[in-house]
Amino acid sequence: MNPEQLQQLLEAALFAAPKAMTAEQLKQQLAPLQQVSLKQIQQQLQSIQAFYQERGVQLVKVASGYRFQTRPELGAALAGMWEEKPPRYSAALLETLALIAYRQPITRAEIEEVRGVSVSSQIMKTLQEREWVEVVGHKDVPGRPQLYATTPAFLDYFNLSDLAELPVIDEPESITAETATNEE
Amino acid sequence: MNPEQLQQLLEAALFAAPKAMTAEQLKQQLAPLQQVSLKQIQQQLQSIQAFYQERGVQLVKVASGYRFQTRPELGAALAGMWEEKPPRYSAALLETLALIAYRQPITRAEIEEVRGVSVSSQIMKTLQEREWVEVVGHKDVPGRPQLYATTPAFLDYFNLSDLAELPVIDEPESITAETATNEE
Amino acid sequence: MSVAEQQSLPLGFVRGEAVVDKPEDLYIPPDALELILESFSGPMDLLLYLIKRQKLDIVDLPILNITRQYVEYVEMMKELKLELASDYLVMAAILAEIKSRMLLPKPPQQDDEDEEDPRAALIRRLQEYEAIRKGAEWIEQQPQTARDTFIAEVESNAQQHIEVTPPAVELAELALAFSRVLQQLDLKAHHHIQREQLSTRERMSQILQRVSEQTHIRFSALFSAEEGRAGAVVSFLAILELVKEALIEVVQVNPDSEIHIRQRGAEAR
Repeated sequence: MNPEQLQQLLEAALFAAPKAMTAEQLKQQLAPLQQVSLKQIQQQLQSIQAFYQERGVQLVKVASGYRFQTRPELGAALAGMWEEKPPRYSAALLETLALIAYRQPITRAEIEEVRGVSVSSQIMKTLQEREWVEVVGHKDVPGRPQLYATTPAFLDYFNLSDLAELPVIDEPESITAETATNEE
Repeated sequence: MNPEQLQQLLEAALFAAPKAMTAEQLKQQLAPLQQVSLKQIQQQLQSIQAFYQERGVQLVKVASGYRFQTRPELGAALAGMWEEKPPRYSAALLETLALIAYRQPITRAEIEEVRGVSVSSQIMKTLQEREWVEVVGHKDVPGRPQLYATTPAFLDYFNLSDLAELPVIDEPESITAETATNEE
Repeated sequence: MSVAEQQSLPLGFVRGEAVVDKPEDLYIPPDALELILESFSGPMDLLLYLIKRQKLDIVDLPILNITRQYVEYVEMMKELKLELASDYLVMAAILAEIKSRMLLPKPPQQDDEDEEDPRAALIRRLQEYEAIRKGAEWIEQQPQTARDTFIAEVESNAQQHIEVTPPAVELAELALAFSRVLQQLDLKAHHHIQREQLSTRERMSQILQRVSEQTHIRFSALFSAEEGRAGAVVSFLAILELVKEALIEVVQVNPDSEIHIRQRGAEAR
């Protein structure tokens, strides 16, 4: 299999796949790739990424693998193709999600402590139904409350490949005299 | 909107659309194309077609419009992505197969009598499709029911040279005594 | 980062969008309160807004003013019977507690380190909350699936090539299945499986198979020399068993002619 054929097959597979695929999965599931090294596959994936850089679709790497998707800046123009409007999420939901993402594993009580407000069951239900958040265990304190963490599906949805891509937000200085007066 | 932007948007739309789209539908559903002539759209669609000529996916025109699809010759190589790990056979199927193996030739009614439940047609179909079981004749009773037996393929699969190699199943003592005199 | 942030501090998110229209002073028309409160995600959000709005140094928090403002909000909420009120009341209580502790003369302390500024805990909470709110804003601005990016869906003819791998079965599983069947049985008689019987039953299947294909088979063709005496016995037992079960017929046209066997009722079809 020459590099051109390899690239053709990988490209077709990534376009046709019903979900994101890692290099390992591609090697495993495509019979002709059995003899191809993982390194060669990764090299071709990078070539494909470069090839599509300026196209209407791009090859991106998210948490669960590589997938082809449309350029983010075309989102608004493409929205007309679907009757349903994309979901919008409330500030309360996003703050809860951010807390779980940054402070995982975390209990509901701990979320409430930071947000100063009781966490609605609806929000936790939505986060779990979307499969962005899951229960990963129980905290060893009285009542053994559930511990929540984010899932790869969360990263995929927000186009992240790793939790480490979340920016550092701990800025202890942010509410001091200087910054407070500099605001506005 | 310059030709490059137009091509980008059309390409993104065709990749994102769940079904084939005509040039008219594209013009209608993509707000930024309102000012673009159908002819310009068609020209760009042709450019896209040419661009993807040698790629892993191609833009083809089918009855209901344009759509991207993987190169036809890659179909066999891609099939592995949809192949699922085979499920396990049900206890009902295994028991039916065991009865046919140990008690052949046997009718469906006889299998049902022993198992105390009706044998689903699906099970008999699966066993015959797998070529482990075949109809070897008809019993001369009203209705002339089919008689089932195992095949040489069945023996091959289980690495048996003949049925006598099937494991001997220990019977409860009550009946062993009765048949003991017949033993070798 | 966002445009809204550069212009002025957003009041909060409404449906994910920063709201810049914030009340100019503490007076909020009662009919607008519900809408404005909806744009705060909770008491921490409101408190942070009040602090930022007054360009206050949180370290030198004028708790009295903030508390007064806060309590006014809470009063309005109570009037409007807003269900949100309870969480805000908790915050008002915290503020009031801090205020009272600040006003009271400090009891003489043996160890100064034990006495924490009552505002410090609140400041820490506000800082942590603000950090998380930044995180939430950042996440919200990431390209979202089905809003900003759409996953490519491409047709493929691969489905036509899918080969279904049938499940694997172990011989032991089969034997186990049979012993299960036997256990289910009302154990009365003659269910014993012997090697000899099995060979006979296999031969029965083979003979049936042959007669179904050929209709008539010469009796002698059912025996083969290579199998020896044991083989002949098995074949003979199988034929007898098949005759007994009325599955085949043995026919002989006249006493000298070759014996044939045929499927029972074959002529009926």
